Amino acid sequence: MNFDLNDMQSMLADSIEKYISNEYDFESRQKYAASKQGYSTKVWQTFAELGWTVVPFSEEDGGFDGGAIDLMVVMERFGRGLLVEPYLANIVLAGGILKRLASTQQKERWLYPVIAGEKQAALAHVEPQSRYDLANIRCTAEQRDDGWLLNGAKSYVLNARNANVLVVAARTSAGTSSEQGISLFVIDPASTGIAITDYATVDGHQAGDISLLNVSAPKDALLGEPGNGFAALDATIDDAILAVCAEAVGIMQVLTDKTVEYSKSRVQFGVPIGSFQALQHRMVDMLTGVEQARSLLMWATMVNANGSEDAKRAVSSIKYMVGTTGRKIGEEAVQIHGGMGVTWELDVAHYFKRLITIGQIFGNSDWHLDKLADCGPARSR
Amino acid sequence: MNFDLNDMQSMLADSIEKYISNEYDFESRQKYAASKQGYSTKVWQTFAELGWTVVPFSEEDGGFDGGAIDLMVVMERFGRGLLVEPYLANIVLAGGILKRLASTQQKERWLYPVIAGEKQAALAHVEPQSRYDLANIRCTAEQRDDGWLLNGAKSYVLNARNANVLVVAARTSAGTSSEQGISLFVIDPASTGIAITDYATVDGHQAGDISLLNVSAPKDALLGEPGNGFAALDATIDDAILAVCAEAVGIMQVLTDKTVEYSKSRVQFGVPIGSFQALQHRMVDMLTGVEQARSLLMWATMVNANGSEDAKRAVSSIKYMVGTTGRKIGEEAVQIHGGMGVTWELDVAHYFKRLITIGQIFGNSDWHLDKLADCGPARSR
Amino acid sequence: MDISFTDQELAFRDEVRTFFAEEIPSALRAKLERGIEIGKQDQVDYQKLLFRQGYFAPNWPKEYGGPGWTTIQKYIYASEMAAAEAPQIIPFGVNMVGPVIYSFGSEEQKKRFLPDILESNVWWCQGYSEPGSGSDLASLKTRADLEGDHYLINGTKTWTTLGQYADWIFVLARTNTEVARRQEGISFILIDMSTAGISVKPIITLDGAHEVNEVHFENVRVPLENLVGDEGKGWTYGKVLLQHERTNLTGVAHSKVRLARLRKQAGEAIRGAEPLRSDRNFMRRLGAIDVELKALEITDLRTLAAVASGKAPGPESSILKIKGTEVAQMIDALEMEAAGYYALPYVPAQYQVNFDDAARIGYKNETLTSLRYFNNRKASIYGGSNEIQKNIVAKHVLGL
Amino acid sequence: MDISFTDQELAFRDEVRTFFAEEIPSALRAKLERGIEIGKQDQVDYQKLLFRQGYFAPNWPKEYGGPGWTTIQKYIYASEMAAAEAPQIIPFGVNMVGPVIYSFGSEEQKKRFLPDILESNVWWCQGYSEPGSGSDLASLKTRADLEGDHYLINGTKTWTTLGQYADWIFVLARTNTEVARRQEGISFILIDMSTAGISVKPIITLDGAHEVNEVHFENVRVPLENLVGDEGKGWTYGKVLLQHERTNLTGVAHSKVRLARLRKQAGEAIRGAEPLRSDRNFMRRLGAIDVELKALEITDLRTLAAVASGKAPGPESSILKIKGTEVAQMIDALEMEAAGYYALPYVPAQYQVNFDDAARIGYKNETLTSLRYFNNRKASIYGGSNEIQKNIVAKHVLGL
Repeated sequence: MNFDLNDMQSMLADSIEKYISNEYDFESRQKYAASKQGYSTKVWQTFAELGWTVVPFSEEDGGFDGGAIDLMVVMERFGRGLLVEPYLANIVLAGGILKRLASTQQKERWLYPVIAGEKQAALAHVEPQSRYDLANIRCTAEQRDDGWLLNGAKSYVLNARNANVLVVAARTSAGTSSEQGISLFVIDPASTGIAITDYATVDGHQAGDISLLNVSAPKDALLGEPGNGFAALDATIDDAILAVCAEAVGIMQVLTDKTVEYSKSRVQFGVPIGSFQALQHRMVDMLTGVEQARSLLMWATMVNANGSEDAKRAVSSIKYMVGTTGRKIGEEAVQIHGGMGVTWELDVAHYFKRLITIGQIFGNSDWHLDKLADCGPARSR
Repeated sequence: MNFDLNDMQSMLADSIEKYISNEYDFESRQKYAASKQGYSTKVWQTFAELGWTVVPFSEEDGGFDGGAIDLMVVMERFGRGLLVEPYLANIVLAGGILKRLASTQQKERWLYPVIAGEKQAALAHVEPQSRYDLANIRCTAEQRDDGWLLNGAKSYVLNARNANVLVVAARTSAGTSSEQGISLFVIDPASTGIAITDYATVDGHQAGDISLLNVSAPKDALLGEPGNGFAALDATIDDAILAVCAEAVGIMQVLTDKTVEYSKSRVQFGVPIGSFQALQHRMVDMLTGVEQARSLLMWATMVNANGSEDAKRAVSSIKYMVGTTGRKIGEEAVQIHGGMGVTWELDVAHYFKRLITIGQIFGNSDWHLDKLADCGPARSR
Repeated sequence: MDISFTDQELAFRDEVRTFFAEEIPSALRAKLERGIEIGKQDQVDYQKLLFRQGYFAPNWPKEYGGPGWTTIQKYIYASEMAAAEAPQIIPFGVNMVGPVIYSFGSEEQKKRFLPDILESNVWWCQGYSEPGSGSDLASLKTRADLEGDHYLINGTKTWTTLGQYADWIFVLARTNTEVARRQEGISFILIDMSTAGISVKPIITLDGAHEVNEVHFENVRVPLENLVGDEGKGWTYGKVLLQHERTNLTGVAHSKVRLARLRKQAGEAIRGAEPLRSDRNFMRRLGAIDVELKALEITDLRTLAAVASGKAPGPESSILKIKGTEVAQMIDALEMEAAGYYALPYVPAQYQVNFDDAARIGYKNETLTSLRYFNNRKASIYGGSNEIQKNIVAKHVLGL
Repeated sequence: MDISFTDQELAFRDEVRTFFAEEIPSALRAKLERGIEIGKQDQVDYQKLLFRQGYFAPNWPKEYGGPGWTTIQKYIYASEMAAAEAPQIIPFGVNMVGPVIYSFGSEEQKKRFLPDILESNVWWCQGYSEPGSGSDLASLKTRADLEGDHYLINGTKTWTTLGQYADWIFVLARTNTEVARRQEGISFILIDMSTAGISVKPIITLDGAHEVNEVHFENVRVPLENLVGDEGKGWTYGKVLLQHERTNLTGVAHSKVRLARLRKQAGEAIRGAEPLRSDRNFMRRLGAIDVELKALEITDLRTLAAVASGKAPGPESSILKIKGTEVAQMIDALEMEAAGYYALPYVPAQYQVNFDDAARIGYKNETLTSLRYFNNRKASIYGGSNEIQKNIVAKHVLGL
């Protein structure tokens, strides 16, 4: 039993930390977030060059067989640096579907350019009515002689603005909320019939709503077998939950550290506010929250990587904790920073917004606590 | 709009406060609680003499038309004094059923002696399997030529030990959990077939489990019409909830006051612990909790007295708050009293136990929050 | 014990209710419904409308133009305004500097300033907090040095709400630095914002809004006649002003409207989704907030009844501030959660005039929910943070 | 990163698990299952059984009779003991005074006291807290005045757990009152409980239990040879002792057993009632506690792994104590709520030997749930209250 990173993970962590510390300060982040694309192409190229984009892929796919823990290492550092680059959209979401379902040919055409940083990808699975239910998909794909005809609407498609590879979940059979009959397609967002309304998001990222009106796609747009796409979608979203939770833990750590530091320097009534016992105890609660969340993240990541029967429970556990403890830590960080904490100027506010956003996506705390209420007891340690 | 007591209520409050302060100190309370009966006959006689037992009854029943607010005044003072006398069992529970359903003859035989303090009464409505569901009644009453035959089991019958008037809820028709088919009977606990296992309760009160095996009761044991008893039972329990919540608010007030006082005198590290800011803020939260609970109690009592359509919502609201805020205040009081707070010797521990008990009876906070989730918005102010 | 209003009070309530239902111009109403930010002109026009109705200065004594309402009437008025979701009055003139001027100002100052405040001809802002002062207001550093017939003002004020619109500012500044207590030597001074040496710098809050500002004073010359009351007594006057700021702290009426709207919305199948009402967790949280809110409403009324019967509002009002902001922030979070993914798009343009409604993202104002949540984190910070309020209660109510 | 045990560790776990499954006498097991209080003789017999197995003093160095286990083995052992719901070891001898004696005592003291501790021949209790000292242990007032060849002890110790059974007590007492710091002049002294002048007064806790006592010393003569280590260094020794007390603070293994039992029980139709499992609120609260508990388990393991790799357990262990007691108290409350009305009867006789099981009130040990809830409020108070723990973390971890 050990909780240390292995050598490769340590190197990966160091290289990201160094990069952020040398090249990705808060001002750069704000500049990238405000840019037309919403991130820096140059930074993204560097990610690809440094090999960070291949982390969760198999050797076969050109990756280094990086497992769930490697991804956790990456995402936690991204959280600490508050990066806006579309790693989640490209690598975890679209990449997660493609690596699971795409044929060799499809991978060569769609996945590898994404990993190489040459193409930008997005996954469209949320729908206006679906809320957090992954199986609630109304978008349809009808089979035609020459391929597929897609119709429907998608919401909150991360990286929609930049995507030239669009992975779409659509229903090829069965009713609205069934896990059966869901298929995944990869299509060109420039296809006729696709309209994208893109927008910035409150956390400085970007996304878009997409409507598909009689969009034609060739036969080989289908990923995997028709009607059997749900398992891949579900597994991909579980990966994404663990990824954003790792990011969240990084953010919670930063918010706690910054709050403690601030409380030491901020003087009120002639003394640093960190000398007030009521605030001290609350900062201890923040620290406790971070440590608990980090522990649960490690467990959930390991359990998920092992394919344990506790995997689902683990994913919902950490997401619930990030949604509750995370929000609490974010709110406390802002509160203890006082007036400064609610200004755009201070990084704390932006860490807070990203943390709240993470709580809100892929199922909020209520959603996951409900899943936990249905779980049996944990089996494994 | 005013939140003051009227003259009669003020007099009532004063007389109870004076009585408790002169005659009912904590040592007496402990002595009464530990006695065979579990209360003081002498004290109970005084209650009757001073007219406190007639408060919630109509003039017709020998009362002074005291309304819900009068009862609130009484119960809050009883809470502050931590009284163990069986007012709830006699006057609110058994008395509540009898005043609603009994005929003049039945009242003369059963109710008036109870109000006069000559007889002791109990209401048996909880069953081993019923938890908080009032309609979940399996105890049966079969009609015979010469009366009724009762069979079943009852739990947590307050004052079972002393009762010589036993009001029993039983099913005369329909299924297990229906509101239809419930009837109320008044029977002599000395009847053949009745076995009572009585016990002290953790809060220093007393109750009992009762089994009824082929218990014969005369025709006039039935209160009101057969099968239509639920409404009276439900209304009586609502009254009881308001009564124990008033008691709880009195207790919360005492616990907060005592904690604040203790924190001023208890010295640690050379200063009173009340000078520690973390404790100060928590005691402010306690005070806030008491004020909020008192407000809600006033509202619930008034709304209930007016027969407003918000009555059910109001009852569940205050019970939920007593179950949550009340527990929090109790736990904080004990925690801030430190080691002393967990000793039998200190009154604080006994206030705490009564407060927790109140949270646990007639539906806990989960139960009532669920009822609130089903309610529409409040209509009245 | 009686929770109902008298017949006269009910009649008054109906009058106010009718006013807000019928007299708010439809253009303004439309903006409010779409969540569109109210500009300066809209606000001034609205306040003038209230003035014409005699509704603008409820707290002012009759002799200065107030309506002479009872405490209960003032409560009813504020509740109805919030329940109608009408804009709030900008308080800096009418509720803050106005009372200081009529209480402590000279006859000349009263004549000069009060009518324009009543008629919303002059927009006032507040020069109170300073960078670094936070909840420790007495640590203020802005100086007003006497130079002949004027003061020379140097320093910086911050969190100046809507200062970008202001014609005048009232400022607490040090006229004497050699004092025993920090609260001494502070004076209350009125300054024309167009005076040379004043610059206003926007502060953007985390939701991207421009509500507050930093105001810099560099050798700003202010005539001595703009001093209110006695030199060095500004702290005392300022406390009166703060007390006015602390009235109506709970925001109960507004929270009730929001919760009722959320409850209604939870019953609707928005975009064809299953109504949120079927999510019992959501409904239970809503129910739990409702309990706190109802209790707060009555706590507020109890304080009100005490004031109406002649008692001064004590430090207990700090409890109202704490609980009121806590409840409002719980509602913020619940609204955001109700919106799900639609809370996340950041499209401020949607809430500006002339935005094409067909292009709107989200149902109604869903994308405002997270912005409101973020913005309103300030509620537990400003006006004396909730921590400061707890200190006040601990000291002055509990005697700790 | 790897959460699993090695094969050797798993083999050790199986060995320990088998021991607890098979070797606990059935009479003792039956008492445990019925919630019957374990008396002195049961406890001594059980500890002797552990001793014979080599399981009694995991923390002791091999030279004094410890098993030489690794940190991980100690963790496994403690977890398995808790998971089997076996009685806990009474720590005052083996885990508290023992380490002080073998670390700081004379050779003669080691020979005289250690074997009897290992074999549970002598029952020790702790003379540490005093009335009024609370979390401020250094304020202790008990005096040990030098009189020729003995100390004269005067004072009162309190919260002396199971002192009613004790043969010996270890005491912190002042041997010098003229010191600069309150932590100086305190000595660590061993006292035979049968010495004249000692009286033990029960303290009954709010659940009616007699676990703790007040111990009075009136001119108690103690030979000088009973001083451990140097005079005046008792505070330092006492801190070592406290550190031992602070290991295994989370009680994770025990909490896991309880939560699993509660989950199982929630699926059963007890007394024909609808299973509690259908109450989603209950299941959600259970789920939420499970999340905290799982996180705590891993936090505990992370600390353990750090210790195993040679790092000293730092003030972070205060976090384990805080969170461990919070989680345990949440489970206490949930168990009580699961029992509904049946949590309320107070029938301590049910949990004494020879009670007629047919006359029992409540299913299994339901009526113990509220007593456990009440009793365990102490968990956040003793051993350094959670407030003190937070002070420690604030100072030593956060540097505040």
